[in-house]
Amino acid sequence: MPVDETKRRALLDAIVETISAHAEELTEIDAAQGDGDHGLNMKRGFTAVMSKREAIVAKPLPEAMQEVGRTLVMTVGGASGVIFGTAFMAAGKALPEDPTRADAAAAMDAAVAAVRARGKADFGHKTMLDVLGPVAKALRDPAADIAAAALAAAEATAGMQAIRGRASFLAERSVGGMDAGARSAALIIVAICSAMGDRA
Amino acid sequence: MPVDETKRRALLDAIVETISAHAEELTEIDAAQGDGDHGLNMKRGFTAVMSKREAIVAKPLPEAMQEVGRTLVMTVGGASGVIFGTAFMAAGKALPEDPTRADAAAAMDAAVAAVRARGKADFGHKTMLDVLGPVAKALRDPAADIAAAALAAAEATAGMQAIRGRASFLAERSVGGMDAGARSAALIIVAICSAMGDRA
Amino acid sequence: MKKLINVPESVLAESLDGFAAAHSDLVTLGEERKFVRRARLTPGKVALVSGGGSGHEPLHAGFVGHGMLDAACPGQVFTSPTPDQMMAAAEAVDGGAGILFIVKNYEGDVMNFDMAREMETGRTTEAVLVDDDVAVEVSTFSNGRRGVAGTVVVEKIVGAAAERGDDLAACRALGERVNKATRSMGVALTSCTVPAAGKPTFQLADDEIEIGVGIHGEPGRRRAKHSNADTLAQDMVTAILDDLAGSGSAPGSALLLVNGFGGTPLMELYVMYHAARAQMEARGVTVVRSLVGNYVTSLDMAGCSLTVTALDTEMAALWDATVHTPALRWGI
Amino acid sequence: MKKLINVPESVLAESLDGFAAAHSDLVTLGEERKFVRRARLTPGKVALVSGGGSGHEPLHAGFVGHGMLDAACPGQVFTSPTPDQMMAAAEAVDGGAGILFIVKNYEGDVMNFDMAREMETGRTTEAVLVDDDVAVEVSTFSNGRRGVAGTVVVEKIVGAAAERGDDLAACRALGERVNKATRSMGVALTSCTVPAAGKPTFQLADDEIEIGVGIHGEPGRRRAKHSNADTLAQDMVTAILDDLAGSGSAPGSALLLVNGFGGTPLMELYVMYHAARAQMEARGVTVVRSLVGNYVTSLDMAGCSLTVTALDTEMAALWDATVHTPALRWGI
Ligand SMILES: Nc1ncnc2c1ncn2[C@@H]1O[C@H](COP(=O)(O)OP(=O)(O)O)[C@@H](O)[C@H]1O
Ligand SMILES: Nc1ncnc2c1ncn2[C@@H]1O[C@H](COP(=O)(O)OP(=O)(O)O)[C@@H](O)[C@H]1O
Ligand SMILES: [Mg+2]
Ligand SMILES: [Mg+2]
Ligand SMILES: [Mg+2]
Ligand SMILES: [Mg+2]
Repeated sequence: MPVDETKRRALLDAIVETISAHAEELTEIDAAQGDGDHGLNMKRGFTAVMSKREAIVAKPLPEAMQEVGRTLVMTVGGASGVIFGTAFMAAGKALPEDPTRADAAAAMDAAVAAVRARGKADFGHKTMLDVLGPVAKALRDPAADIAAAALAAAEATAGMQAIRGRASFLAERSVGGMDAGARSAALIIVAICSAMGDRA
Repeated sequence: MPVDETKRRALLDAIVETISAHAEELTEIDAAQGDGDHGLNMKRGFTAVMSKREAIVAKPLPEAMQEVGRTLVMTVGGASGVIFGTAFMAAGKALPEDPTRADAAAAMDAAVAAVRARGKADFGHKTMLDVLGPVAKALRDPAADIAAAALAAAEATAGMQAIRGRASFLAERSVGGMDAGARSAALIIVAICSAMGDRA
Repeated sequence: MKKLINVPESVLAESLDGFAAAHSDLVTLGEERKFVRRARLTPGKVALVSGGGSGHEPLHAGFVGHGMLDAACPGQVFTSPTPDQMMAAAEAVDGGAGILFIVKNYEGDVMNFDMAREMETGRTTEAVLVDDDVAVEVSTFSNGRRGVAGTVVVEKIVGAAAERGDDLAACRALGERVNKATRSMGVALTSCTVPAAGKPTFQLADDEIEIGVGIHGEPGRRRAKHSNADTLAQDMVTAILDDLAGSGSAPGSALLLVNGFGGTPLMELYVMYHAARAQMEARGVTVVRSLVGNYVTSLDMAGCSLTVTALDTEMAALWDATVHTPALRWGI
Repeated sequence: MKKLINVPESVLAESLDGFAAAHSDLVTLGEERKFVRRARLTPGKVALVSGGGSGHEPLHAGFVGHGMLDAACPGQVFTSPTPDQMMAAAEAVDGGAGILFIVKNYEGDVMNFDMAREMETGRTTEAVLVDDDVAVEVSTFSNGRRGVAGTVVVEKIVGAAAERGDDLAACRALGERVNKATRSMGVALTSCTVPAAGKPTFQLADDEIEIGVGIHGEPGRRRAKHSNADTLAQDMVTAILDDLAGSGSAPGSALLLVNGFGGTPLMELYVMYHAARAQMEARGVTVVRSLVGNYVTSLDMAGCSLTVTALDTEMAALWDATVHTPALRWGI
């Protein structure tokens, strides 16, 4: 089953649905160690995306993803707008129209590289990168359950001390809670996996 | 027993003691319908009076009372500084050095007249006047218990609607609580009665 | 109670000392902190002296300076100052053309200023009473209306007149004219906490507001469920404009002052300004001058008041005149 | 949550509309409310563009005007604006001498301004990063310090330099010099409440304070029992002056800014000014310029920050230069 318009719509709807279903949770995670707005930010971004839903899903997958990324950058603000926007833009640029699992892994690498450059962050700094990294790895292991890997990676950020993101101001006090952006990255990955179904 | 220096000191101390013992109560009464500072105001005034205690009690009763009044006017501020100050000044001016009960009644009349002029208030307006008036009357009735009359008069202000004082802003809502100034006037009268002992 | 203070007893003194030090180019603190006066006086002009309880900062001391007050007497928190303060201030700033006291209509303030004026000998004094709060119904019995944020408008406009050389009678007449053209109404979302009391003056539930609140947290017209900015602005503007119309001062052009009570962020004050201005325009009133900020506060109370002054050409020009005080400054 | 708003979604728009209407003589609101710019631009001068999350009013839009910013981009509450806002603002105020972005050091702000600068083509841009908050320990790993109330000082002084005709490189160098000479520290007595969140960002017990708090209610150095103004001022001044000394900027003469966070009355800010100034003088620092008020707020948070800038002669003169903005005005 190729990633046709129906599939693209299903993909987008699944992402938006999980973000809005978890918005309050994301905000609460961010409130514990950041500034308590991550759910609101993501919701604002994807509401803007949904306002051009049909125009976006009409485009081929790479362009559609880049348009989602640009929309996030231009409407979210804060760290997450740029970070998630950059991830979508870089991944979209790297994807073919009908990606294989290997293509997806390469796209995830591209997203990781772009986010690292933009955010001057590295793995272990307690950000959404700590989900993208493990997911890229899982994509290369045919036996791996990507959704499970994403969720576990997000959980694992709880043990990290933040070096990037607002939680970094807490220094040692940042150990203990999950990273909000990591959690939303994982939710997006899970949504993509389930919308892609057999292809995932 | 004439109102000698010892007696004057006892009188002053009794007044100050009752005010400071009831300061919080007075503030609470004022908080319910006024602005919650009557106890603080009276305490500030009498603290200033106490800082010149010996100079005051060294003076004959009329001058001593006027000095108390002037000190209240110059240190309390608000309505009560002027009102209580004026009452002490007017009563002091009207008193002889060794007053009889009739002299006290005349002095109370003088205080009432001065306060009415200064405050543009009348009986029944729910102010300290509603204690001074009944006390003046009780002083003319040899059988009357002045302290009891004062306390009862203060209680009776609870049923009045305020026409003067900050409680007047409450209109009908001012019915139900006692007037703070009436309560402190009653406390002062009670203190004077007990300090005067046999003479009261 | 958590406050940035040392002990309640010293708040006023330390605050005044800090104020005088921060603005030593403009003001001088009088002996025993009885008053704040201009650092440089102008002989021959009418001297404007105001004062009132503290806790309304920047009112009044923040308005001492060129084009506004000559001196301000700070009372204890929410308590009028005493006659000796007013007399000392009058003596310090008397320029030979008389003293105009600007008094907010509270019994305490009125009685203390009255006593001061009676005790003054050899000095010519007049007084203007500010009573702009429409929340209080006027009746023959009552004390009349409270003086609230409109005081700033009176002090600014009369201050400009005194600065240009108007005499005492003219300043007083102008003050009365501005006061008649000015109406205010306030709303509280929370109580204030007087430092010496240590706890909130009143209690409001999480969804309750006090409409028509006074600047000491006095009760207003009614408690109500909290609605929203537009509804509140409509209530307040309606009360103000109806009242102005009822007294023959319906404005064509107006000054709109949105005044924060101390605990409300500027962002919300601009939301209220936006809502109030729309209401005024819907009633045909053009807002030609605006002021938005914390000018007559109630310590840490959350909420705001709206003040409308029906401006004539002279009043507008005097409003625009140069002013240089710690809290209001333009043209210089 | 009780606020003077309609719905959280419209707070920013209504507040900006109100702000622009109240100050239409000074500022104009850009299309889609992407930015606030000066009503009258000066061709040929370096254009200063700042911006950041809303909720810190009057920062930044309140500092748009002669002698300070040319434009400000308001983000959502506590959220940096987006690159298209910055690009639109730059386009609107470009006077041909280049654009200087003034950026508070938060990752979100930095990344968004970075993106805007990368996407800009054909316009010369530079950026100054403000990171004055000593509460955050700097380490090689960290994001560095937050930009807080010192931003006002940078914007004012660089604004004056741009106004007198300094070129882009000079403005940028000056901005960095002022930033290096400026340190701040804050303390919160209560949390703020973000309208969209509807509840306080954090919780403090009745006797607890957060020392070193950020302007979004971020945690600081530590929670402590509330003491009093003198103790707090001593802690904060010590941290600030030690830090300035450590980086070779120990001041002889200084500017002292006591900045309220939005929910603290002016009276308390002057108490803190009094206490802080005494602490500085005890350490041999002379306070030669002062600013006391709400300039960089955190919505309705109670508390304040102290900012000290070690002033040299040039910086002092530029601080004194004419400024005419909604929130800061002198000399005009
Ligand atoms: N420098 C960075 N690199 C990568 N991810 C980052 C960086 N900074 C923040 N993030 C991610 O963004 C999330 C915060 O998003 P959000 O709360 O929406 O923005 P803000 O921090 O501006 O309030 C963090 O939880 C983290 O995952
Ligand atoms: N016009 C008046 N005439 C007589 N007594 C008055 C008048 N106004 C106020 N009072 C008295 O003063 C009391 C209030 O005193 P206080 O609370 O100390 O002053 P304030 O009202 O200025 O806060 C009232 O309870 C009342 O008894
Ligand atoms: Mg966040
Ligand atoms: Mg009282
Ligand atoms: Mg009082
Ligand atoms: Mg944020």
